[in-house]
Amino acid sequence: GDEPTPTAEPVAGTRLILATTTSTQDSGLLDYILPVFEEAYGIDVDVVAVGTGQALELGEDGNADVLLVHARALEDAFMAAGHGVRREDVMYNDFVLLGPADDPAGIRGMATAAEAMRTIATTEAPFVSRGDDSGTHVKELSVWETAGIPPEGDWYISAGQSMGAVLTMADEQQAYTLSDRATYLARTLEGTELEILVEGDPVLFNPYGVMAVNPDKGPHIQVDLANTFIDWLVSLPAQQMIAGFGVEEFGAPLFTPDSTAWRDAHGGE
Amino acid sequence: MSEPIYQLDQVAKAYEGRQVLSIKHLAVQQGEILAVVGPSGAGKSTLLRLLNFLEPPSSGVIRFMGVRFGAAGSVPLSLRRRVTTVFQRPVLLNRNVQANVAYGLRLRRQQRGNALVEAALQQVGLEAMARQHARTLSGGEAQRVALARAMVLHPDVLLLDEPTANLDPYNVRLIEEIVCQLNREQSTTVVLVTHNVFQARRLAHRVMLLLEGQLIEVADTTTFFESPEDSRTRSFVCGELVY
Amino acid sequence: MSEPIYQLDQVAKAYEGRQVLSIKHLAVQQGEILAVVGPSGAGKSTLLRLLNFLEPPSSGVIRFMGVRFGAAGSVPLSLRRRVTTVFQRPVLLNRNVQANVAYGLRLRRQQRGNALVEAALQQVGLEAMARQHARTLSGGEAQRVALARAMVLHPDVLLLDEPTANLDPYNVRLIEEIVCQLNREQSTTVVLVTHNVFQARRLAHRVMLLLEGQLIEVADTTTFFESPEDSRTRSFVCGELVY
Amino acid sequence: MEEIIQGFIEAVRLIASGDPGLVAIIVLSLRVSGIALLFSTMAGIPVGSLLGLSRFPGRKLVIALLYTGMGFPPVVVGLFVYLALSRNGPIGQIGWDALPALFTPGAMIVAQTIIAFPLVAGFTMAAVMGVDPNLRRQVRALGATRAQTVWTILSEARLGVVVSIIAGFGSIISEVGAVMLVGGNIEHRTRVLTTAIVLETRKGNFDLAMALGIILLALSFLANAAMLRLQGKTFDE
Amino acid sequence: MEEIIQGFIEAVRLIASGDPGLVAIIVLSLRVSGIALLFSTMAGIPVGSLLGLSRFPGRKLVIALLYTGMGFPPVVVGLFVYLALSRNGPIGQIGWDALPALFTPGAMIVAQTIIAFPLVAGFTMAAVMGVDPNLRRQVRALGATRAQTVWTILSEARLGVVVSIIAGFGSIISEVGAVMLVGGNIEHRTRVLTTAIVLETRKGNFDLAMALGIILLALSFLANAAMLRLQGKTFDE
Ligand SMILES: Nc1ncnc2c1ncn2[C@@H]1O[C@H](COP(=O)(O)OP(=O)(O)OP(=O)(O)O)[C@@H](O)[C@H]1O
Ligand SMILES: Nc1ncnc2c1ncn2[C@@H]1O[C@H](COP(=O)(O)OP(=O)(O)OP(=O)(O)O)[C@@H](O)[C@H]1O
Ligand SMILES: [Mg+2]
Ligand SMILES: [Mg+2]
Repeated sequence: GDEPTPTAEPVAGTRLILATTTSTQDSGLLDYILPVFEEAYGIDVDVVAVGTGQALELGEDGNADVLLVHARALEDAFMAAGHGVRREDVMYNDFVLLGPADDPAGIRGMATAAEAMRTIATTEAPFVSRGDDSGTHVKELSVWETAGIPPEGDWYISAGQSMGAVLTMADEQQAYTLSDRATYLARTLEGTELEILVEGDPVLFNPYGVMAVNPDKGPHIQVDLANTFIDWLVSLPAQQMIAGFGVEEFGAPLFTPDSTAWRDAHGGE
Repeated sequence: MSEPIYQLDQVAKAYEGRQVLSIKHLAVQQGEILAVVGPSGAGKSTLLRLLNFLEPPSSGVIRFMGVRFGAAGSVPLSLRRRVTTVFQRPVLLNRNVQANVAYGLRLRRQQRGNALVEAALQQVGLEAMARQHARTLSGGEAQRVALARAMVLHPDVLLLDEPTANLDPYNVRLIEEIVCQLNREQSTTVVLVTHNVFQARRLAHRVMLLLEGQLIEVADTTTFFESPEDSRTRSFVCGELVY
Repeated sequence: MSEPIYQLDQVAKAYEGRQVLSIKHLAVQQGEILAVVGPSGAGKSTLLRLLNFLEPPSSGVIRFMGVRFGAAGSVPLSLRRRVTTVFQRPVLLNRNVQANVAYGLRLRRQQRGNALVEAALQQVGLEAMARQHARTLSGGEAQRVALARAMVLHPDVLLLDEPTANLDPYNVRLIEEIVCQLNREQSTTVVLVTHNVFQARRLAHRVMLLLEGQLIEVADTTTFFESPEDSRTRSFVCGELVY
Repeated sequence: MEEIIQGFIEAVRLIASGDPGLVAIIVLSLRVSGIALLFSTMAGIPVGSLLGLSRFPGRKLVIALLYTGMGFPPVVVGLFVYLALSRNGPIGQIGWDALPALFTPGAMIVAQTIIAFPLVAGFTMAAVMGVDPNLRRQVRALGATRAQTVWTILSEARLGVVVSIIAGFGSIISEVGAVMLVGGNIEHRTRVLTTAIVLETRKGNFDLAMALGIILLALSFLANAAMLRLQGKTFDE
Repeated sequence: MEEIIQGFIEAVRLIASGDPGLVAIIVLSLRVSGIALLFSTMAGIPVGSLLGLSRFPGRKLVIALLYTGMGFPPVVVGLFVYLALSRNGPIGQIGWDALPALFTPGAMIVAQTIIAFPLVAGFTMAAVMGVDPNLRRQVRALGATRAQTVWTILSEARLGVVVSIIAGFGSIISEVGAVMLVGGNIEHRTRVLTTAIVLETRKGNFDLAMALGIILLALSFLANAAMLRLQGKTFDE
């Protein structure tokens, strides 16, 4: 395939503020790919890793130049409201349903997430929810809806915290939870006892998008740099790196590249 | 005469290596008024601190009612409460006059404290000031409150450190009468530090002279003033002439 | 006689509604020693606070070197610095003796302070204690440090509140000599509060009597003691007999 | 500023609504911090008095440690408590039932007690050391026992002691790192005002976060006003 | 406990390695909190002195507000500063270059200054009020100007004043909510020890988090020891 060559000129010593969800930072992905970009373009990327809602708010307030988040509906709303000028698919990973090894609710290997979660609810096994309107939380709620069960009761623990904290809590409480694979795999290195019990259900698909913030928000918005960054992020070399991230440590990639360019190049597979 | 109430043997006190008091032997008799005189810095206030068990002596032994108080010692509360001091510089609590005078009684959980307090304030002429805040008192008023606070406890031993230093002639006479009366009627033992040799002469049964921490002479009042043994006593007594 | 250094007219001071001082008229002459006598609580210390501009009068006017100091007033620093007080109860800073005596000079950024401080300490007999911490001084030592601290400033007016209350006869004589010398050689005006009428008689050019805040009589020393106009002065002077 | 004003309006609206969820959060905040403050006061005032009034070898070191404790990051305290109470931790493993479990108000109280303690003890020490040493002597001379002496000195230093308690309260009612870690910010269970604020901030609901912050401030203003009232006249002196 | 011991070993290893990233984080932590402490001291000591030494209408209210400020949740302070400095906020819109931008150390300094101020001012007030009122009179009688009087009183109350500074330092060196919000925890730029600890905790790297916590404590211990040394003999009195 023909690799698109980035055209923007490097701007020395310029800051690009990237607001993103904690999963990209906590999984180590950004530490892995960003130095290459910074080196090649002489642009410093300042990563502000926060909650999904807060990341979008930072963009809306004009305090960030580019956003990397996973919450498709909110992203579309953001674009529709004119806060962003460009949106691209970047990659996806998937959500997995985790629980203690002895699996008291007996969901291991179930085919659909909805069925597994219904079982958890009926056995009233503890389940820890992000409870913070994050992409993960939104996904979880949609699964509950599919399952036809309102998540309520003593067994349902709404933590209102980041993924990492929720994993820690679920591990400690011997509870079930829904997590993105990247954060979970990173956590296995730290010796979590949680195991993947359900995976592979197509509803657990978790796409990440990148958006450039509208330069109307002020002259300080680095829209050119943002475009340079987006161009690079969706380019094949960057996508290749994403595909390789985590293979060494976990034996499998944490994220699957999914930009248009990548899809074009690997369309047949 | 009965057992002395205090008996000091080889008592010394040093601060930061400097010896400020050193008394070979001293006995204070039950029921007497002993005046302590001597120049500024002689160690008079230090002696009272030792007699009230506020600091242990650096060496030597103080015996109070037969109980030892040495360098490492302490004295049981019941005994300690038989002695109290009116300091040279009155230290009042940040409360009103009535609460200050009642303080010692409250420590002892005594009933009918209020009546005692009122009576004591009347004695020192401050009944009208019971509700005034202690911090706003004049020098002489503060001194009288401190005296009332001690008196009200009816201690066996009353240690007075220049209790009339800030008072006018009328009040001096008032306080002196109170002290004599306590001594006479309740046979309170009084150790009175004073720089006023007239006062020593008027009140004391015996007088002692401290010079640079040394006990120079202790004798009954007439002897002390009229035929002292030590020449230094004679010259100190002559110093009185400035009054 | 020159202009009086202080002139008080209809000066009154009240605390919480209680009037503690009320002086219709008083003039303090340049270079005189004025003794203020009166019983405890008469308002003597209050008068000195007003004369040092530490509190404004509740009503009336004090004129110092022609400058008004009234209820709402304040006095320029340069004038204020011509007056200083030795309080009844010496308040020393939490430093050593030398630093305490040097304090006023340091406020004025005076050179050759050290020599002055040393000389003043020598005068009050404390040269050996320059390095001792002020908190550990005896009562009389503290009083002498406070006096040295004021003296070293060579004020035009020195307000002394019972400066020898805690001192023995020898030191009393020492301090009195210093005061006389300051008055004689530097014509320092001195207002001396004392409960010791002998002292008033020895030192003062004029004496005044305060009773419950009222100025009863002010007269030159001999008149005051020997032929007072007011009967209350006569009976106060008789009260002296307790000494 | 718009968002701040928005926050005020939201705060008033929230309070007026009397939302039971909000009430539960407020009650829990006050209960956890109140109990923790009680514990740390009960420990901190005696320790502060001891450090202020006694001289013993190693005292300076203890003071320096106490001061360092004032800068003990709540997160680190939280981490310690977390590790101690954790299932795999030394105390968690004993499985003793009386001990607070992680993600319960009990664990939050433990963490906050540790956080408030150095402030209470340190300021009590400073306040007590400011009292005229002659007063101590006078009080003993009037026949006070050791305990009575300490009590009297504390009451003379009451302004400083009350400020130490206020500072302790302030440090924990506003604390978030430790309660988040050991409490878990669980809805209906361990969510307190500060963790709710963080949650709303993360969600990007800045005005709601601001409203909760304003409610928190109003609460601690009321608590302080009450303490000042108890402390009484001290302020006019 | 294992993790705590692990943390210690890790801490020693980290320090020994002299990792430039770690050094930068430490330097930034000290710089931000040091400058903020300087500002809040410069404001807090005069305000505390004024409140302690003067009587004016509304003083009690100011004191109650100050006390409330001690319980100002850092997150809320962070939110205020965020909203104020935000690009479409009131100050951000001016676009004045001298003002700190969000996600810079400058913004963190602003937030920390606000956090430390009530502690410094409140404790200074308490310390100053503990000084014998007669001392003030004596000092004025010796010819002190207003400023000299205040200075002397502060020096008499130095123990309490130093503790107030130590408490202020402790409150900000350990603070995380506000610096996270306005600083953004950007690597190489606004990452300080506390935000690094949070990040590592989030990642589940408890031993590294613990190691950073231990380093933080060691730093604040050293800072306090230095202050105690400056403060000098006060402790032996
Ligand atoms: N804690 C201390 N440290 C060092 N020196 C001290 C201490 N306490 C007292 N002194 C010294 O001990 C000496 C005796 O002090 P003391 O107070 O007993 O004298 P005094 O006879 O009461 O004098 P005065 O009549 O002036 O009150 C003084 O020179 C004083 O400076
Ligand atoms: N701040 C105050 N508030 C209320 N009353 C006060 C205040 N200051 C002084 N007084 C009262 O004013 C009266 C005069 O006080 P002042 O100190 O002037 O007396 P004095 O003549 O110096 O007495 P002494 O010889 O006992 O020192 C006293 O009765 C005192 O209680
Ligand atoms: Mg003495
Ligand atoms: Mg007086």
